Amino acid sequence: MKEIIMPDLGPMIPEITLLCLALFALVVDLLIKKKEVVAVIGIISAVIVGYLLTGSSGEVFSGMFISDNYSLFFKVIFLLSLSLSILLSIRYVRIERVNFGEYYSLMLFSTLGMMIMASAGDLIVLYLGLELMALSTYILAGFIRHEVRSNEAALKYFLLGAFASAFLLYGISMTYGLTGTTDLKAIADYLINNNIGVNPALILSMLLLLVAMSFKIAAVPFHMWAPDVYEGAPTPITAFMSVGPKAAGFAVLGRVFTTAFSSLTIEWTTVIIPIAILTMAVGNILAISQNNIKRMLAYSSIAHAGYALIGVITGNLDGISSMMNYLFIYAFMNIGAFAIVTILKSEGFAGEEISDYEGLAKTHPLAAGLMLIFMFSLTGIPPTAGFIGKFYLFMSAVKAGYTWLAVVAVIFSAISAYFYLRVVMYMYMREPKAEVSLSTSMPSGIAIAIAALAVLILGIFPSGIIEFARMAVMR
Amino acid sequence: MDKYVLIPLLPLIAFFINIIFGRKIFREKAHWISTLAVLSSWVISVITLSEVVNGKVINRDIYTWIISGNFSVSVGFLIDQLTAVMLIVVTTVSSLVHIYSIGYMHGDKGYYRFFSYLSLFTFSMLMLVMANNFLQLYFGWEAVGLCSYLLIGFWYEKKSASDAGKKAFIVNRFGDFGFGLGVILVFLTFGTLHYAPVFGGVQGIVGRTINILGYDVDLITLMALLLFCGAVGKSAQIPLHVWLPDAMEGPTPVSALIHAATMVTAGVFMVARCNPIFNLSEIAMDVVAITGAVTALFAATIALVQRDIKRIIAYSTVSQLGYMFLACGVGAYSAGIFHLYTHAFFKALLFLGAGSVMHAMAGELDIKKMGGLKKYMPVTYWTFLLASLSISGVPGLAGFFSKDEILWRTYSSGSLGQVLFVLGAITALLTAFYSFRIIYVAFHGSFRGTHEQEHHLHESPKVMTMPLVILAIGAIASGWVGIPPLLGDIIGLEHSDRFGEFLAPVFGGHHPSEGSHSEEILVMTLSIAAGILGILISASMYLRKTDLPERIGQRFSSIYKLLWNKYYVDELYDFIIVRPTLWIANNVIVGVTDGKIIEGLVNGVPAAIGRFSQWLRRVQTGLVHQYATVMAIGAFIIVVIALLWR
Amino acid sequence: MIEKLIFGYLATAIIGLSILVITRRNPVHSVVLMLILFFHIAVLYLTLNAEFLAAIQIIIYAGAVLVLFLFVILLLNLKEELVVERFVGIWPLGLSAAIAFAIMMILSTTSFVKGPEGNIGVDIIKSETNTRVLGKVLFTDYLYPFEILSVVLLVAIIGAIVLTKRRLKS
Amino acid sequence: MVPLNWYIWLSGALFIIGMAGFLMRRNIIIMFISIELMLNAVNISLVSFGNFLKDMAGQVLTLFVIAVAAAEAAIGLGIIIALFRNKATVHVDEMNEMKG
Amino acid sequence: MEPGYPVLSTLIFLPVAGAVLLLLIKRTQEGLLKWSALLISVVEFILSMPLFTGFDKSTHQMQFLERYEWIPSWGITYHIGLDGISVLFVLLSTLITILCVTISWNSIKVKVKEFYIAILLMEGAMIGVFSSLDFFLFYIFWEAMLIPMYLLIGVWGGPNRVYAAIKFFLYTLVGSVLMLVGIIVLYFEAGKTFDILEMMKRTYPYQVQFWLFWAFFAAFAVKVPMFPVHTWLPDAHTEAPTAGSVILAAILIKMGAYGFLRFSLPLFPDATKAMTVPMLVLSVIAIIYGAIVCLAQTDLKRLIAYSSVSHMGFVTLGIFALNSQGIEGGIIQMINHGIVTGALFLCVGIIYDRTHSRQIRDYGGLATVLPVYAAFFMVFTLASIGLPGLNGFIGEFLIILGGFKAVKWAGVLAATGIIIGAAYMLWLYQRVFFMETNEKVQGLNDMDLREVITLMPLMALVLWIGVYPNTFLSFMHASVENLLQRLGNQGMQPQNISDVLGGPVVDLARNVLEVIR
Repeated sequence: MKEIIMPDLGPMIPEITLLCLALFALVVDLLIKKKEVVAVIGIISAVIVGYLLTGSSGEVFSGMFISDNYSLFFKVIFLLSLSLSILLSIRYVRIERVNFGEYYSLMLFSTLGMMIMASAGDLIVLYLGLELMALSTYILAGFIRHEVRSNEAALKYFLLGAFASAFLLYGISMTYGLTGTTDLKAIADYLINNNIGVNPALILSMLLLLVAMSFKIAAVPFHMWAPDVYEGAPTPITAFMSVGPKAAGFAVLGRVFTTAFSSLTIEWTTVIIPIAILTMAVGNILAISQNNIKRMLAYSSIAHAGYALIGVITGNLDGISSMMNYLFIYAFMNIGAFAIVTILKSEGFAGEEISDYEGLAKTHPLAAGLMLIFMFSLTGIPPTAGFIGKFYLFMSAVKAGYTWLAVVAVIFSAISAYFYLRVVMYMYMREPKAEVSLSTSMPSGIAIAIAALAVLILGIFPSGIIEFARMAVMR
Repeated sequence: MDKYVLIPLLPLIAFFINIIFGRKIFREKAHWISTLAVLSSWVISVITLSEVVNGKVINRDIYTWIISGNFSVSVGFLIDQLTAVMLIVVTTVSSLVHIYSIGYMHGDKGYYRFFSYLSLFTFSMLMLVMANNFLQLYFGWEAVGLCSYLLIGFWYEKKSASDAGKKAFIVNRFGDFGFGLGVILVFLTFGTLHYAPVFGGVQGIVGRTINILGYDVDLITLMALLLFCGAVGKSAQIPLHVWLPDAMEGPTPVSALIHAATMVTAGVFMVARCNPIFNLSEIAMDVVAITGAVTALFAATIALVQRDIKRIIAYSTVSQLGYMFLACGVGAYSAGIFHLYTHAFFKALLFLGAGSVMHAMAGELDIKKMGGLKKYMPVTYWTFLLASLSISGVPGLAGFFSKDEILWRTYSSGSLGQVLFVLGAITALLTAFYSFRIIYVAFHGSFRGTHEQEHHLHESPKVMTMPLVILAIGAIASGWVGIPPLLGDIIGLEHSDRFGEFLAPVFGGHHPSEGSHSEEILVMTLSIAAGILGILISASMYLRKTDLPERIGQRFSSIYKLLWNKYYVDELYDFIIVRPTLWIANNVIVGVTDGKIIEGLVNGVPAAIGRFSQWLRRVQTGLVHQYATVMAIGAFIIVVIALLWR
Repeated sequence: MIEKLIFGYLATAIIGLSILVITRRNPVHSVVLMLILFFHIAVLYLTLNAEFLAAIQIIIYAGAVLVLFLFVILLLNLKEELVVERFVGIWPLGLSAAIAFAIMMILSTTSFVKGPEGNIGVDIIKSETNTRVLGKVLFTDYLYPFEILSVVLLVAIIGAIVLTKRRLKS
Repeated sequence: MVPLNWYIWLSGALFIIGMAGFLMRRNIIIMFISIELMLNAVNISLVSFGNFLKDMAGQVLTLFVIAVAAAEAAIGLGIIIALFRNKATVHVDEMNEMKG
Repeated sequence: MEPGYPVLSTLIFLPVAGAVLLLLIKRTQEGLLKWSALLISVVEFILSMPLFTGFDKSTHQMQFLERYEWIPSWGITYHIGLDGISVLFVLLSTLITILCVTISWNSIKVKVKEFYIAILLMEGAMIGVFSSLDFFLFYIFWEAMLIPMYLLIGVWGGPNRVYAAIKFFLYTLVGSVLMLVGIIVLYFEAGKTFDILEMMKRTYPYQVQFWLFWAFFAAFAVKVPMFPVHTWLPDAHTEAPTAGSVILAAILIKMGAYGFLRFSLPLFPDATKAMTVPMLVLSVIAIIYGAIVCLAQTDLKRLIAYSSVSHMGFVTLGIFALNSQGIEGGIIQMINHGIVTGALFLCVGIIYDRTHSRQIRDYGGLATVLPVYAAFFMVFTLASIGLPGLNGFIGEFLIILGGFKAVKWAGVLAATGIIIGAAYMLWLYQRVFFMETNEKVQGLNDMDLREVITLMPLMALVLWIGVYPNTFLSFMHASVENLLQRLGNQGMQPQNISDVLGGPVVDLARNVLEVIR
């Protein structure tokens, strides 16, 4: 009988805490009528976990769980998106009459899944984290059960997600067969030592993993679920989904491809380059003709995944850190934009058409002004944070010799100005058609304020976040 | 600061005061400040003249205007003999016109404006003649153009007036285009724009060439011709003469001052000023002479048939300016300037006389509708007659001396000169003819206008006739400073051609005419004969056989029409410049290049992206199977790419 | 040789059954065929020294998942299914995608190279039984994923409840 | 001894069949079943790899896959039921309210 | 000489702080909003005076320097300073802003608060652009300016404002983003620094220079705007509110030419010299093309907008003449154009407030109805057509001189622009102010005191620069000489016709081939 040594769980404390708090939230939900309490627990959880993150680093379970700066950075993004989304939800779920406590605990579970993904040092853990995240999000997407669009969103997300995870599994299984292990570092070691880089089976399995991750980050051509799901899902969940799972996908992409498959860098960059270009192209071009703002933002988030992929393409640490920096900034501006979409929703008024924004600057100047900031940030116009994000990406692209790719990206980002400005144009340059009442609340106000301030402050003083992102990739 | 600065400065101050306060404060008294300013300038000019006569030449920089790299140019004054003459001409005529205008413009609602413009003009013209460098000359050049523009279009409500002003400015710009390039060429050649070093150094560049469009062109010739472009524009020579007749839309005092006596002679002044450059280029000199002679004849022929009193005088001006250029072109600069000087008096007189007539006729210009004015306005008649005699070259009057000198100097300048002399003589005949045509048609015979007009006829007030009288004195006597030595000997004058001698330092020494006395007498006789003959023909046609002009007109109707329509030059320009430019602007640029090509691209690319976007939307069918299929195909393709790439 | 025959039978049955599963008009038939298919896969697992998994395959898939499917099918009342079109309009495209994928997989897996061998050979499994070995590994090396799995299942429970059970608040 | 590649091809074949089913069938239940087929294909390969590599990880992973598949089934069927309440259809191609 | 406070930072951030202040004022208190905006802009102008008085004209070194660490990991600093090329633009910006505030006093009736906030933010960004000595900082300001300008055009503009605003934004953005990539490439070429002064200490391989020159060209040419990327300008100018047009004309489009001077010339001297002929060709086309197209315009603002294309053609011509007359002429012409075209737009704004028409045919005989206005307009018209004694002449003359010196045909062709310039401006003036009084303008009030005060400073500058330009030219001598030294020679040698006709195309083709190879 082998002696079983209890591993040191220190680095995992944030995850364990989050799990406990999620369970606690579930229990509280049973006992308390006022579901806002659950929301508060959710936010407190995010704060506590965020606090706990600072002290945690190390590997547990023989490298299956890796808590390093890299994962830490992503976990901060997850927790940010979690807490901001919860803040947005409080009023929204009441309006949609789905004010259940499970909503918040599912968000916590989903975040837990993301954190597990970001820390995964093993393909099995990765798969399970991904499923945990995905299953929670499927439910959340379909949370408004009486709304057929929500059901449809959930169904589409679910079917395609399951399809994609089949690809993932097949890739994992092939990788396992080829390398005899599922541990990322072991895979890397094996590949480097045995020099089987050009084996078609290996490339197949690697690319099947890429397919699954591309699905999560909604990269073309695996993006098609995103607009439909984003449109149908409850808006705060859309905000959550457009940031959290996407960032988790990138976290995994960054770790798996730069660790396990680092010997195949040329092969996977060859593939990701067209994916990135297509993603930018399709996202930006399709966003132009959208009339539903959620759908427009969905395409925009597709396009942003394309930009972020540039960081991955460079294949070096600088690139990865620029990608992370971008996602961090993207989290704020995208959730900020969705936040405005959320507060435009009120009983009996969807507020999802871009035309609903007509004259918003006249009726609600503050909301319009904030939306303006988010739109310009998404376009990448200084002095907003979006510019810093793009700038860093382009810098790392140029540094890695992909100047032409940077040119392509800037041209698409110029195209993107068209549809972002369209929103601004509706708000500022049209007369209000109908009286739009905002369903503002303190929590959503806080969320928007945080997002807006972050967008501006990170735009003007980006030093801290850049340093953070650089530190995160130091190994 | 010395007193010379005050010469231009006083009118400038008057301009500012009048333009700012005139409308609200001075109103009907706006003339005071302007007239006083110009009279003061006149006084200082006279003092200056006396100084210059005593041999003082002033060349002084006031301040540095523009510095850029090695380019540096000042505002400064060069007061030499030539300038002194011009100062007197300008301030004298200007003063008289100011005084005349007090009566003529009385009651006009733009009274203050008129006087401020006059002051501005006086300032500009003085700056022009006093300049000691090319750029300041250019400044004055353009500034007088501006005043001309403002004053021609003074009655801006009339479309024809505002059209004429605009036309004057733009046509002048064509000349200035060349002039400006000439100035630049001067700078690039000499590294300075000051007269003294340029004229001093011009000998050093003889024979240098410059490459233009692959041809080597003589530098001096090019420079001279470019400068002459400006003169052609300003002095209304062919082919840029078209603006001057139209400029008669302006108030008549303006025509007298600007379009007869001073501004239009700026071209002559400039050519004379630049004589060191012109002298070194045969070609340029010939061009100047030919342009002058041809213009003289050309304009005179048009003047034969015109009926608008001011237009006739305007064409006469063009013609006389041609004489001046002819003189310059044959190297007789002092003769040119002499004619400029005498012409200022008699031509200003003619215009002011015409103005007086218009004043009486309530703005009527058609001489066919006048007649017999002699008895209604005697002062006007007699002064007008004197001016006409003077311009016709009747011996003893100012015009005779200057014109005779030009003709003689032309004749004696060589074979080309003899050809040009013939043109000049014919012009002299024609000049006398059309000048007296006005006298006979307008002042003799019986009145042909309406009854109302007849009732209204009166002699002009003193303030208007007084300048006429003064100018008439000038028209008679101003020539006496330049009596040809030939005649001087006869009447026993020691310094006969004092004018030429006075200007000699400027024009590189006094060149007494070459050629024999007998030839000179012949030329003089011819010129007198031409003048007398012209008067006689005119008299016979318009006093005795009054139906003859009609008959001739019918007999040679095509020629008559050609002349009546001024050789269709305006129409020609309209056809080859104005219309094509507007056509290009409207149809090519707005219609095609900007409208279709550039904007087509600018709007087309986004529109294409938009259409592509709409098309691409249809791919997103909302169908899960399709999404999954795309995923599968995508996965297939990326694997294929990765496998085949190696 | 006998192994190959058994494999041959199993493979033929699995492929044949699976094609039948996806082509049957009646979903109930599909599910039943699927059940048979699962049994065959379980047998295949047995040939691969995975007795525990074979059992799990039956218990979970056949016992739980397929029952759930059947339950849902019956709940949804699928009579119309027997008359309407089985395939989507773009099925040829889907089929070609699948075929292309198949060709690609065949081509790329021909060069498959087995990874390094581990130390838990057939002999160990035979001596310790599959279940024990699996259990040991599962609860030592794979404890962490196992715990995650428990959360996944919890989420599934919550999800199923949230999505189906509770009535709306008024 | 059966060669490893046979298992791989079997697994691949099953994966492709499952994929074809998913891409072709309108019925949501069958699509769901197709996904299960794909997962089973993966399981076959995992188990065979485990066997050939003398490693338990393959089997462990299979176990996880089966469990997750069950969880997916629960959620998936829950979604189907929730949808069916609002829109009585099981044909996925009729669910295209959101598109473009 | 330098004042004891960080004058440039104050100038950049005072308007921004002012905008924040306005944010706090209730939107109903329009009077307070306007007066605060005016006060801020006037204080700003007063605070900018030390730049005028304290500038050391004897050196080309940057002055009023400030330098703080900003993003150390990218080597980005907050580095600002002025030299003789940029100082005048800062002063012009502070002046123009005041005028924009006063001219909008009564004409802006909706979203007053946002309007003045936008104007003030514009001002801060404009000054930032001209004083940045760090490329990153420069780009931030450069792009940040687009936001308020987009709103100015789109919110308070004319009937077709939305189209114009988007066109403006996208046009300039497309150009700018290419420059962004260029900046990044330059960053690595220069050894990881964004500091412009550091960058200028190096020389770059020709191929790098070549591509970067075109990348920067994309941004600057659009902004100038050079032919053929000028078509945003008529729309933007026409549709923008008066203040917007004024800022656009006076400051914003100067940034393109400023960019050439500040970056393209000193950083890529070899590429600049190689590209001179194409640049001159484009400039000459802009001059003549822009002038001719004015003849076809029926809209007041559109005409003036197209005239800007022509005038800015002079500026680029001067700059690419690469000699001191050309460049100094270019700079002074930029200032002049800012003053004159700014003033013309102010004038159009004044009349537009009364008639709400921009169509030329709706006017006529204004000189009778509004004599004071007519006088102002006349002076600015004359300045625009380059009458000596007014400011336009100084610039145009120096540019033509410089152009002629560099390449004869360029000077000659540019001079033709002056003829057409006189034609369209005088024709415009005739149609608007002369002839019979149009009944639509009958009985309008002449300019009031506020409007007169708005125009007076520009009028004074028109005369000042026309009569004594050395006040302004003297600022730039040292810097321009230094720039020319950096370019390595005193301008181009005269070229003959074969170079001219085939030259640009052949040069371009040759370079492209070379670079590709």
